[in-house]
Amino acid sequence: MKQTETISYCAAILEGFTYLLEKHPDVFVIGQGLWSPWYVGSTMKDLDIRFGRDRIMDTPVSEDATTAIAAGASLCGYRAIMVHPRVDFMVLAANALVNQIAKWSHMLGGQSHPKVTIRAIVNRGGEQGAQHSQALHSWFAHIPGLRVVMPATALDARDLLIASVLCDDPVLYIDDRWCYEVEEPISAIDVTPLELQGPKVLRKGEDVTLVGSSFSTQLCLKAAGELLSHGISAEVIDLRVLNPIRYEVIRESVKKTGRLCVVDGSWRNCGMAGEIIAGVLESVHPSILLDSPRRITLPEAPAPSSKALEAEYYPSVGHILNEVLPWFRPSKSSEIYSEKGNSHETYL
Amino acid sequence: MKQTETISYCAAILEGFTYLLEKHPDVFVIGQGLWSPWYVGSTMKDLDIRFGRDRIMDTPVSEDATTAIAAGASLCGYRAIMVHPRVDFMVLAANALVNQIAKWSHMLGGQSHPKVTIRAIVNRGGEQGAQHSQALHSWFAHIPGLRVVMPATALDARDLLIASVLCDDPVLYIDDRWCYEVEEPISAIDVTPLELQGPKVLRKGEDVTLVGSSFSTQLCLKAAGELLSHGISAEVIDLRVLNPIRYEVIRESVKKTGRLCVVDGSWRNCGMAGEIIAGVLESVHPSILLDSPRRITLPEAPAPSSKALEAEYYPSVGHILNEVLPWFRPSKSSEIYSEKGNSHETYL
Amino acid sequence: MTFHFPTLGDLANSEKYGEPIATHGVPSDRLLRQLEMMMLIRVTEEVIAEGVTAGIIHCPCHLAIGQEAVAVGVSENLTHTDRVFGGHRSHSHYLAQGGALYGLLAEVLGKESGCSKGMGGSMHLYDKASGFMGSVPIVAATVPLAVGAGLAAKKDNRGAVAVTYFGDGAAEEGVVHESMNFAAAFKLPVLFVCENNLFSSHLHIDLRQPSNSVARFAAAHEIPYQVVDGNDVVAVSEATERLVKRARDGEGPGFLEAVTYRWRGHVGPREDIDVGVQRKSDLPLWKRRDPIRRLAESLETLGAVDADWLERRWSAIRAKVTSVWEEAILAPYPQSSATLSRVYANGQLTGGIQA
Amino acid sequence: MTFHFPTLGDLANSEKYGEPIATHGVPSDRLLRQLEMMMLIRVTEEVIAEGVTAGIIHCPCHLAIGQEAVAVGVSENLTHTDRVFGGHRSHSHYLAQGGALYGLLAEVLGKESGCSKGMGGSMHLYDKASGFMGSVPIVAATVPLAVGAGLAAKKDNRGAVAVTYFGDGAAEEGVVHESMNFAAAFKLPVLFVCENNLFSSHLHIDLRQPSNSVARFAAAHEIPYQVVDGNDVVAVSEATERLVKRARDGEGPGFLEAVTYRWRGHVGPREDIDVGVQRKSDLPLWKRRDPIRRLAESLETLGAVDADWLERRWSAIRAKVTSVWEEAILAPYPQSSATLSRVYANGQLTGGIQA
Ligand SMILES: Cc1ncc(C[n+]2csc(CCOP(=O)(O)OP(=O)(O)O)c2C)c(N)n1
Ligand SMILES: Cc1ncc(C[n+]2csc(CCOP(=O)(O)OP(=O)(O)O)c2C)c(N)n1
Ligand SMILES: [Mg+2]
Ligand SMILES: [Mg+2]
Repeated sequence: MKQTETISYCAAILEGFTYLLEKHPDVFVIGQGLWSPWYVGSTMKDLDIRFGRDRIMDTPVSEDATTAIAAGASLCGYRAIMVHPRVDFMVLAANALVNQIAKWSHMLGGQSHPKVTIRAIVNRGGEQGAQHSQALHSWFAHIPGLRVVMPATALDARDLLIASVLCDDPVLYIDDRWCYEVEEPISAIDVTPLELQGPKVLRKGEDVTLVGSSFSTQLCLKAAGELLSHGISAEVIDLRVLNPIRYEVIRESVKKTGRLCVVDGSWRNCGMAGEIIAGVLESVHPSILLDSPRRITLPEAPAPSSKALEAEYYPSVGHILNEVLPWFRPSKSSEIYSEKGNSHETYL
Repeated sequence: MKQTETISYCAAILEGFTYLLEKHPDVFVIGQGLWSPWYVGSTMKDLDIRFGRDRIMDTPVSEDATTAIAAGASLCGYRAIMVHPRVDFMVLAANALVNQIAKWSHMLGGQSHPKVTIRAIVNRGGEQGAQHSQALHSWFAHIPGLRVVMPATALDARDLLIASVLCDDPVLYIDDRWCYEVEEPISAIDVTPLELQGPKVLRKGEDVTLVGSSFSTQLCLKAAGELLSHGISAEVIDLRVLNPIRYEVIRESVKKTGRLCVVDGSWRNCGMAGEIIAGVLESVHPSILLDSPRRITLPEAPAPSSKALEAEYYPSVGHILNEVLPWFRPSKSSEIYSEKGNSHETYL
Repeated sequence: MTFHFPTLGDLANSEKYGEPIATHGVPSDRLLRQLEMMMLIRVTEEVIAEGVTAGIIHCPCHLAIGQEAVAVGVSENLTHTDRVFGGHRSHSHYLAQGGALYGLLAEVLGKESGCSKGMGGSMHLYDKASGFMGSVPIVAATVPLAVGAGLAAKKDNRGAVAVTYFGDGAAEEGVVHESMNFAAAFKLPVLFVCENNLFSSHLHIDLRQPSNSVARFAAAHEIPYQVVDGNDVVAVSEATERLVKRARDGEGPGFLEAVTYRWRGHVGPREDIDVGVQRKSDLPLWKRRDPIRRLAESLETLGAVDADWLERRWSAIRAKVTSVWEEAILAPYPQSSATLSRVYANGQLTGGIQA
Repeated sequence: MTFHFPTLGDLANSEKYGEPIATHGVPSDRLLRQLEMMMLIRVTEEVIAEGVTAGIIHCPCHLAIGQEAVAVGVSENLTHTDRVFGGHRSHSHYLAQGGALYGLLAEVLGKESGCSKGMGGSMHLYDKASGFMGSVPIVAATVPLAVGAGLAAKKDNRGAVAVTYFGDGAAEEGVVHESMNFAAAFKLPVLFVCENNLFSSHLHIDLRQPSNSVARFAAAHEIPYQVVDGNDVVAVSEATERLVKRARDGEGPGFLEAVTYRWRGHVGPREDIDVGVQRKSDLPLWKRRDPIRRLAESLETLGAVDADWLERRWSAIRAKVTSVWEEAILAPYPQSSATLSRVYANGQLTGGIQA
């Protein structure tokens, strides 16, 4: 892989799988749709042909058992990668993930570790409706023992996958189809251990701190570009590791800018956006804040199917601008951007 | 039931069940252990004898199916109450709860409503270990469409159960064995619709706002008593309804006291404590706060079994005092209370 | 010892069961009604397929073209007070049970006047009047809901039954076994209908299960079962009649395995012949097992129909479906407030409880 | 049609199978070894029961007193490179597989030197050296983990097998069926051992399932099965031998249903005779089906043991267990840092990643 080759997020995932399967004979992959040409997009294209159907196993429709089967094999000298083509399907494996895998090391005295990585894909939009659109990372980030990572860039899509699989702890790696076409030049593979990884500043700024993860980070980067045209310098932080969380990079940024706006693709109540706000504010003196923190999340409703409603359901760049610009032009009305549409401010 | 009869939380639950089964022929109860003398404590004592084993159904060990079976019956003219003797078992019903029940009304255009109440019991301590001790209310409060209530008092244990069952929406009602012996004089049954219910101030105060739910509210009330002996007047707010959340009672209190400390029996990351902090701080100007908000939660670890570790695992009155007192005696060291033991401040 | 259940045998052999069906003296008017319902389902799904190809329909559509006889044969024995639950491939179950054609077409278009008011699309159908209680895309998720409806029917004691449609892939979800055990242990009036089309998305059943017949699970749960040619509407109807009668008489649940085959892709209008073991060679043969053609040929031999009549019926049905389709195209979309006002029963805005 | 599986019949009849077991020429030294292991398990659990009654042990203990022959018969055919998984009632599985006695007693006391370092107690046992991979209280949760270990064993291709112990109640969890389908479809070397003691906590199986034999599920999944008197250690061992041999030879999974009965309560030391259908009348009869007495009587007829020998063995074992118990009582508890340092592999404090 040449030094700085431009590659898409989607191709970067395939590169991560290929690296792991080539370099690590103890790695195997198991999940639904791995022999299908479309189920997991092109992120695993022809891996079954190249590495054989014993190492790339397509499975019956049994999420709870297959997830625990991957974990069982990972207790016996293998590094298993369990693939759920949708986060929504992984809900059926909650017992395997939350009651067994996340607690296995702790309850057996730290003597046995499920070296399993569970990859789930956020696949939403396209009028797929409430049960085929969920982003439940906040749920699984709540569970000690389950590391949770969400790549926002092609570099992370590849290197966080590798770091997750080479980590001896269970890791939930969630990628988002809406990031698949994001491209960037990425350097050679860097395998920093996952335990040492945390949030990264992707764009320096002075006036406001924007925090996101996965697709929300892409929204923050676009919003930062538009804010600059308003003379506002936004610092963008990509969370990358959602559990266990490290706050210091975000805290230092908020100390600098005095303003925090968190963008997240899951729901508000007990969601990641609120966690970042609480995590920062509990460790800085309130006087540091020039204004109250803002969070942009899904509305408190399941995803509607009809495109007339779906178009306003997911957080957009417009939502970010509508929250941030009033800070800098308090007199102007907050209804600046049309995409604002269904304002989340219907909350009390 | 005489006007102000003193009753325990546990007996109040039995009264709620008895009222519902007597007054509402469409109510029936289904779950594991309902014919056992110990499974659900004495909260359902002899209901099967009094109302018959067709209305009080003990079930096979099949949480996902039985939860959806209760919901299916509740779509056909019955008000079903599904009982899980432990919150840990309800994890196996995540698909029924989160993918089906919570979304059913929305995805079918608001035309069909699962009139099902899911009662789960927090049963922890006693060296039961990681898989028999969980409090996962933050998880389920994250899901739009699933009302979540947690009674802290005998009055609420009875009346919130009744309000939940009479509400046409799916409601998760979580009671806590550690509250079972809490007693108070309670008035006649008051059936305020659940939609109108929200947080309540249980104890007025001026200097600090303590927010809790279920057993954590009891901890706040005890802490408030001890703080008074230090000349500190603590206002205690019982959350009662965790989803959808109402912030105004808490916000007004924090505006008055300028200090917020939230106590919660679940984990920190994406937990209810952080949600309350974010929900209040995003709607008040930071200058209102005299100090950064505090949260007291479980350590970021599964529950250990050995009593030497278990004793320090759960939030205590000592933890609350150690967070609150330094606000009022900034010079004194924060290690005032021995129970502090395993300080949660090992976080960065 | 090892126990071997009968596999599907010829039922799964694409070269068999292509001949006209035996009508066992079923009155011609009833057979004609079943033929017309199958033709309505076929045409409706062809119109939907065209809508998807043309980019007018966006939500994922899983078509049951080729599998119409199962729904029609089962619904023949049901009333509107029975309760029917479906899955991701449920246009046929919805229409056969009496679900409104307009409601289906408006729903796949995401319109407010859709059967789920535009909130769910093809995979979330609902028609209270006909007893179609709901369908969802999470595989097997409605199976226990139907058992719950069966529990309610038993409590009502008015002879109603609950029906759950699911596929051969769905039998790999543990909740199906939990549901069957519960229905058997409590003797509930539930009919489990497995549409075994030999595929779960791109995977042939031989790659997912040790045997290609799903009825072995009914036997394990002591539930009476019938395994039939799913493309023979009379066979499906007669088997359903026996099982539903037992259920209405309080003798507990029944299980119908109807062997069939989908002509289009797992999802969408294409034939996906390249996807999955054996599809390329099997599909043309299975098309000879066309449930509509096999019934029409039987009726022709009975003199009840002729080629001309059939031609006129096809075009009349096509005209009707097209006109309803055009009406649905013009219908309005839901108001933006619908997202928050349909989460809870009393239309109360989520979180927005005006304190 | 309806299909009726053989029920347990006499196997579940408390008045049957009380006679000394047939030893089929098994060498006496091996039978003696099995007898002593069953006696060790019995005494260990009696000491644990006394610890619970005395309030010294706090964690919930589910005792297998009366069910010892199942674990001993199965483990007779296993090596320390096989992988064994248990559930909430797994003292016998742990000890029979070679788990250290001290590790068990220290663990139920919550000591740092316990087999799980005090972090799990009676319901979370672990002994890597003997191949006991883990046990958990969530019913049926280790069944798929064992299938995963079977998948690893197949990949290793060194003839190892995975074994999962679960109860008749656990068969009501859907994940057991998902696990059996997977093991059958991929022909994995897994032995499913169902200890059918007729109860799930307070509920007799007749109140939870339509038939009292669980082997019908093995048949449905095309998995070879044996149904045996679980209190006959030779019968258990011989049946296990046949099934484990097939698995080691790559012929796929096996299923053993061992019918037995627990003498103590679902949890704790009491006999709970008042709890659950028929226990009051059945328990005394089942006590006559004591796996230890029945083997001891056979050995007496063979002249391998006599009453005096037995008496001396019981007291020698009691003395040994008591001394290990006293050692465990004195052992230290875990340091408070253990709560945060055992969540992740490298002992890194949770959340406390020192940035
Ligand atoms: C819980 C869950 N897992 C996986 C999927 C993805 N999926 C959608 S349809 C389908 C195939 C199901 O096959 P079958 O039950 O035979 O139905 P068919 O499509 O053949 O009608 C799968 C695996 C899903 N929707 N839900
Ligand atoms: C998922 C789950 N549901 C319910 C329980 C409560 N529970 C503990 S043991 C048990 C009985 C299981 O019966 P069986 O599998 O026959 O085991 P036995 O106790 O008879 O050995 C139950 C229902 C649990 N531990 N986990
Ligand atoms: Mg299918
Ligand atoms: Mg049992």
